[in-house]
Amino acid sequence: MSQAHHGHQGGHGHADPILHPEVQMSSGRGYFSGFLISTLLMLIATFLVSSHAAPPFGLLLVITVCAGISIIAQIYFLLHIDISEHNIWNTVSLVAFIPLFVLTIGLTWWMFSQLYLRTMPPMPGMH
Amino acid sequence: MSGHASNNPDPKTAVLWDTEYHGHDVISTRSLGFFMYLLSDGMLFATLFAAYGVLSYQHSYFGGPTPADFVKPWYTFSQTIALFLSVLAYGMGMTALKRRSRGGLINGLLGAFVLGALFLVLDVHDVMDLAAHGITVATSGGTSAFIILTQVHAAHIFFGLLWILVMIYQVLRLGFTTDTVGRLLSLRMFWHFQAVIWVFVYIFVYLWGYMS
Amino acid sequence: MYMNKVWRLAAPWMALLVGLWSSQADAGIFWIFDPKGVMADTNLKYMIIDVLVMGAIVGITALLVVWFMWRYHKGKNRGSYHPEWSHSNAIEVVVWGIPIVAVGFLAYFAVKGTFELNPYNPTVITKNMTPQSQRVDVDVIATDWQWLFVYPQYHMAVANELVLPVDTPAFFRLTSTSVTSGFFIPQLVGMIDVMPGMRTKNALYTTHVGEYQGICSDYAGAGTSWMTFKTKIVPQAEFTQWVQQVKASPKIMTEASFDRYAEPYINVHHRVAYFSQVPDGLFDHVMMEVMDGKTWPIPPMMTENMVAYMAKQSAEHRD
Amino acid sequence: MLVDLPGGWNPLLGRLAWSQIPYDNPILAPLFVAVVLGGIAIVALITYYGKWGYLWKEWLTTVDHKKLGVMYIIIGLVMLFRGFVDGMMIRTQQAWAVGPDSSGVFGALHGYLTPFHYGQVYTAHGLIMILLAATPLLVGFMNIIVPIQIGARDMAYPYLNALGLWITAAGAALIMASLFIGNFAHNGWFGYAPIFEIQYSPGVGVDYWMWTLQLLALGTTLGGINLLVTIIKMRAPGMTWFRLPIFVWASLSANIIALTSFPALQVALGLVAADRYLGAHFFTAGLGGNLMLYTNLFWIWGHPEVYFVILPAFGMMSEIFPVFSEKPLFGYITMVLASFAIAGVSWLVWLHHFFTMGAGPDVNSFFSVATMLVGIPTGVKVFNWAFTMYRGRLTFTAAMLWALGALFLLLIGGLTGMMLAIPAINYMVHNSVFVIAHFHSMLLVIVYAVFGSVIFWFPKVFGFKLDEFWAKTMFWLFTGGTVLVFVPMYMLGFMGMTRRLDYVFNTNWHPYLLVMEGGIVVYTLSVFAFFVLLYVSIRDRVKNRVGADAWGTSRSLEWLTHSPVPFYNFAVTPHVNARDEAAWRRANGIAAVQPAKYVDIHMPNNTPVALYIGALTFVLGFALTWRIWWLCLASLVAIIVLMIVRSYRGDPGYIVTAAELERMEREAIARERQVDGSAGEPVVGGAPAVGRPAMAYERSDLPKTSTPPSMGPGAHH
Repeated sequence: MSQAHHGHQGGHGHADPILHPEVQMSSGRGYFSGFLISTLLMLIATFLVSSHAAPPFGLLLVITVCAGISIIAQIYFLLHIDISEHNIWNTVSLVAFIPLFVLTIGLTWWMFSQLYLRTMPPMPGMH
Repeated sequence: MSGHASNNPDPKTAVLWDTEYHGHDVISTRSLGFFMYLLSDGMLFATLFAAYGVLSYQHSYFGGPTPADFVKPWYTFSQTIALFLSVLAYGMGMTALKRRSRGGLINGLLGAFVLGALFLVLDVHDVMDLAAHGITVATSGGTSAFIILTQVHAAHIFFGLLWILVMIYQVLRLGFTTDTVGRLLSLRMFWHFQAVIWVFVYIFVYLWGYMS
Repeated sequence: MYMNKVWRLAAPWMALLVGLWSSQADAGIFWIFDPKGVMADTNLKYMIIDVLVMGAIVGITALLVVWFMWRYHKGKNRGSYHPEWSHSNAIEVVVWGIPIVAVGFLAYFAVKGTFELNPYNPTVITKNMTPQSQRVDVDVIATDWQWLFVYPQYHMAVANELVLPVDTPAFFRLTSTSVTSGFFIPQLVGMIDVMPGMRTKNALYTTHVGEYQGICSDYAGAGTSWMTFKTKIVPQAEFTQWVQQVKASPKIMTEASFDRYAEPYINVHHRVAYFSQVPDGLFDHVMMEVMDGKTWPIPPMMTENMVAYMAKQSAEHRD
Repeated sequence: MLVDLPGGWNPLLGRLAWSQIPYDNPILAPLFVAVVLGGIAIVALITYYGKWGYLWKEWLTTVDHKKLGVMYIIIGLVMLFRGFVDGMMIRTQQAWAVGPDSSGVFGALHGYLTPFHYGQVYTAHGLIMILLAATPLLVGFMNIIVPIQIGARDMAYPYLNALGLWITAAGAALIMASLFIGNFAHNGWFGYAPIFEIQYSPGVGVDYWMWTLQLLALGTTLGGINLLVTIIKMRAPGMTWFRLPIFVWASLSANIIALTSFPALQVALGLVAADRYLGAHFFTAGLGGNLMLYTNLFWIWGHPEVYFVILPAFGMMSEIFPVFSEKPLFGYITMVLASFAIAGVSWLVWLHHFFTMGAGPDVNSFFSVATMLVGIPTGVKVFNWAFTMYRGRLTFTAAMLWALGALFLLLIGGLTGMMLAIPAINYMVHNSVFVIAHFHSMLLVIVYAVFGSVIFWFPKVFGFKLDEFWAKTMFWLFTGGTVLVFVPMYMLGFMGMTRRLDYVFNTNWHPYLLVMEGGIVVYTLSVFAFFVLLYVSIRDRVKNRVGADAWGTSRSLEWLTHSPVPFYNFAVTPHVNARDEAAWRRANGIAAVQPAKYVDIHMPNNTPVALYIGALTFVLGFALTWRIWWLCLASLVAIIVLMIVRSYRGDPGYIVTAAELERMEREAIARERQVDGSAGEPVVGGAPAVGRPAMAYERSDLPKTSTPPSMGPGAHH
C-alpha cells in the first residue's frame, strides 16, 4: 500500500475504520425490533408450553413456527443478512449452508427412525 | 470454435498491470472469514442437534428421567431474556461505535458482559441442580445428548464473555483502529449468532423436551 | 526406447498375474462368482448387470483416451491441431447424456435389488413361501470373538458352527454382546451388521449341499480373524440326525454359563461346542442385558502388553 | 464425573508411566533408537552448517503462503512415507500369516505382528494416508498455487495460514509420539462403535487417535476458511469468476466441503471424548446410547472428506492436461458445474458406507441412487479431459504421464464405485478387500495427481525442473506397484476375503498375497527412484533452470511471474484479460511486457506465535491423551493468553518500497534471460489502469519501515 495514494481514497479515506459500511449498518431500531420480536415469540411459546394450552401436536407446530419467525427476525435484524453489496457474500454462504443443516439433521433423523423401527422391537420389560 | 477468445480485449490497448490496485478491504475480508467460521460453527450445532434427535427417543433415556421431568420452562425463559438483553446491549454498543462514542461502546460491552454472565450463572446453576438430582451425562444416552448440547452452547457464551473483556481492554488502550473495529464487528456476529442458536436450543431442546 | 524397457520389465509380472488368474479361475475359489444360495445368486445377477453397463462405458472411454493419445501425439502428425478448440454443444450433450442415461438405468436395478435382498424380508426367498412352509430359525449371538447359533425350535445351541438343512429357508436374528461385528457367508448370503443392543435379521435359502465358509466381516477387535465358522448345508435326514447328536451333548447353556462363555476369547484352534439345552429367550435376554448397560470388557493387559497377553492366551488354550 | 480407569493414574503424570514405553517390543525399540539417532544427526548437521537462524527466519516463523505450502507438502510427503511403511507392514503380515500352519515370531500367533499391534498399524496407515498425507499435500498445493493463480499477494489471513500449518504439524507429531509412548488405536481409522469405548479399548490408543484427528480437523478448517475468503476477496482486477483457473474452482468447491463437513467430525470425536472421559452414553450399546450414531456422524464428514481430497486432484489434472495438450481445457463451464455438482451430492451419500447397518430398503435405496448420481459429473470430467486431448498436440512429459495414470485409475475406481453404490452388490463386497482396492484406486488418483503436480509446479516454486528421466522411471515403477498390489486385491475381493485380517485362514488366497508383496517391493523401488529424482534434480539445478513460463505451453496466471516466485508474488498486480492469461499474452506476443512503474507494496511480518500455538496444541493433545489435567489446563490457558497477546499487538506489516521492488525485479529478469530465451527483451508497456474506484479501508496503521526477507523458497538452492 503506497503512501502516495492517500489522495485517491476520497472523502472516506482508509484511515477511518468507523466509516466502514459494516460499522455504519448498525441500527439501534433494528436491534430493538429483533429483540422485541424474538422475546415476544419466546414468551408466547413458553406460556403455551407451560400451560399445556393446546394438544401436543398443534403445540409443537405453533412453537416451531415461533422459532422460525424469531430466527428469521434475528438473522435479518441482528446478523444483517440481506442482499446489500457489503453483505452479499455472507448471505450467499448462509444460503449455501442452510440445505446442509437440513440434510444433516433430516436424513439422520429419517435413517435412524427406520433403523429403530427394525432393530429395536418392543420387548417385554421395556418401558 | 474459438471459445472465449472473442471476449478478450485488444492486446495492443489492454491493461496488463494495475499499479492502482491497492489490495483488499481488510475489514470486510476479516468479517467474511469470521462469518464462515460461524457457519461452520452452525454446522457443529446442526450435528449436535442430529445427535440429540437420534438420542431423544423414549428408550434413549432408558427408564431414567426425561426432559419432561427436569426442564423448567420459566427458569430457562429467564435465561433467554438475559441472553437476548445481552445481545441487545451489544447492539447498542455498536450503534455507539457508529457515533464514535467510546463511552457508549464500553457501556454496551459491559452491559453485554454482565447479562451474558447472568445467563451463564443461571445455566451453571441449572446443571448443578440436575447433578444434585443425579442427572448427569452418565445417566443415559438421552441426558448425555441433552447436557452436552446445552453445555456446548454455554461454552460458546463463556468464550464470548472472555472476548468481550479483551475487547473492552483493547478499545480502552488502542482506540478505534482497523483491527479493533474489525474485531468488534466479528464479536458482534459471534454474539448475535449465539442468540440465533439459543432459539433453536430453547425451542427444540428445552420446550420440545418438556412436552415429550 | 524407454517404453520398450518399461514393457520388458513389466511383462513377466503381467504374465504371472494372468497365469494366476487362469490357473485358478475354475477352481471355485472366487466365492462371489460361485454363489450357492438364492441370496448370493441375486447379488451376482446385479453385479453382472452393473458391470456390463459400466464396463461398456468405461471400456469405450479408455479406448477413446488411448486413441487420442496415439493420434494427437506431438510430432507424429497423425491428427490435426486446433489450438483454440475447447467447446462443442454436441459433445457436451453426449458427455452429460451418457452418464445420466446409464445412472438412470442402473438406479432402477439398484432400487429393485435393494427390495429383493432386504435382509428383513428378502422377497427372493419369501415370495415362494406360504405361512405353512417349513423354516429354520437361528438366533445368532456374536461375542468377543465367537459365534453362538441358537436353534430356538430345538432349544439347543452350537458355538462356531452353523448347520442347516438344504431346500429349507433359514431366518436369522442377530445381535452381539460387546462390539459390532458382521455376519457373512460369501457363497450363501451377503453381509449384515451384528450390533450389541440391536437386532438385525437376515435369511438364506439354498439347494446346494456342501460346506461353506462363514466370516466375521466387521473388525471386532483382536480376535476377528479367528472368528470364522463353517456353514454346513446338509440333507434333511442328516440334519435331523445332527440335531439328535447335539441334543445328546452333555454341555448345556444357562444364562449364567453364557456370561462366562461371552468373555473375550480368541478362538485360535477353532473350537466347536454343542449345547444340548438353552433357556428360551436367551437372545432377548442378552439383548436386554446389553441395553441395560452390561459389557464384557477387554482385559487391559491385552492392549497394554500384547506380547505377554498372547503368551498367556496360548498357554491357556494349548489344547 | 470422570470415568474410572483400569490401571494407574497419578496427578502429576496422569496415566503416563515407564511401563508405557514399549522398550520390550522387538519392532518399536530399534526403530526408536534409529529415530533418536537420526534426530540427533539432523540437529548436529543444522548446527554444524549454522542454519538455525535461516531455519527460524525463513521457515519456522514465516507467513509466506508459498513456504507454508512447501512445508505442508513436506509434511505430506514424510507422512506418505510413514503411511507407506505401515502399508508394507500390513502386506508383509498378510503374506506371511496364511493358514493355521503359518509361523509366528515375536510372540505373534501368526506372522510377526500380534493381533492388537496389527490393528494399530492399519489404523495408523488409514489415518495417516487420508489426513496426514493426502490432505496436507493438497492443502499445500492449494496454498501455493491459488493465490498466485488469482494474482494475490498472499492469502487473506497469512497468520491464520501459519497457524493451520503448525496445528497440522502438531497432529502429525502426536501420531508419531504414539509410536514410542503408549500405543495407538486399533479400531480402524474411522473407528467402530462401541469398540473405542473404554471397556473395549482401555489404553490410550483411542485417545491418541481422537486428539490427532481433532487437531487435524481444526487445522484444516482454518485453512479452508482462509482459502475461501482468499478466492472470494483477493482476486486481481479483471479476474472475473469465469476467468478463474480451473484449479481455483476446484479448490473453492473442495474448501466449501471442508468448511461444512469438518465440524461433523469434531462433534463425532468430541462425543467419543465425552463417552471416554465423562462416562456419557452417546455410542455405548447400553443405557440409551446408539453406536451407529457414531458411524453416521463420522461419515457425514467422512464422505465429503473423500471429495475434499479428490476435487483438488481433479483440478490439478485439469491444469496439467491443457498445458501438455497445447490447447484450452475442453468444456470449462461444464467442469465448474461438475465440481460443484460433486460437492453438492457429496452431502447426500454418506450412508453408503454402512448399507449393511440394516436401516431398511427405503433408506438404502435413497442413498444408493444418490451415490450413483456422483457418477454423472465425474463421468463428465473424464470425458472433458479426453476431449481436451482431442485435436491437441500431446507431449508425454512425466507430469502428463502421472495425470494420465490418474485418469485411468479414475476409470477403474469409477467402475468399481458404481458396483459398490448398489446395495445388492454392496452386501457381498462391503468390508471386503474389494472395497479396499476400490478406494485405493480413488486415493491413488490423488497420489498420481499430486506427483504430477509436484513435477508440474516444482519449477514455478524452486526455479528449476525435476529430472524427466527419473520422474518417468518413478512413474513406471509406481504404476507397476499399483498393478501388482491392487489387481490381486480386486481378485481377492471376489474370493470373499474380508478386510483387516491379521491371520489369513484361507490358503487359496496365498499366491495373490505374495504377488501383492512383490508389488510392495516394486513400490519401494519407486520410493528410491523418488529420492534419486530429488538428488539428481538438485545436483543439476543450474542446468535445469527455467524462466517464468517453465513449460513453454503454460496457460494460467502463475506462469507470468518469475520462477522461483518472489515473496511478493507479483511486483505489480496483473490485470487479467483472458481466461488463460499466460497463454493469451504469449499468443499475442506480450508475455514479456513488464510494468511501466512500480509502487510501494505492503507485506505481513513473520511471527513465531503460530509456531508456539502449534506446539502448545501438541502439548494439549498429549496431556489430554494421558489425562494430565494440570498440563491440559496450563496449555489451554497458554494458548488463549498467546492469542490475546498477539491480537493486542496486531501486525502492521511492512512496506517494500518501489525502488527495492524495481531492483529485485531487474535481478530476476536478468537471471531468467540467462536461462530462458523465450523471455524476450523486457518491454515496458500496457495501457494504464484508469477509471476504477479506489479501494477503501486498507489498514489505518501502516508502518514506515522496510525489511524484506530473502527471495522465494527456491532462493537458497
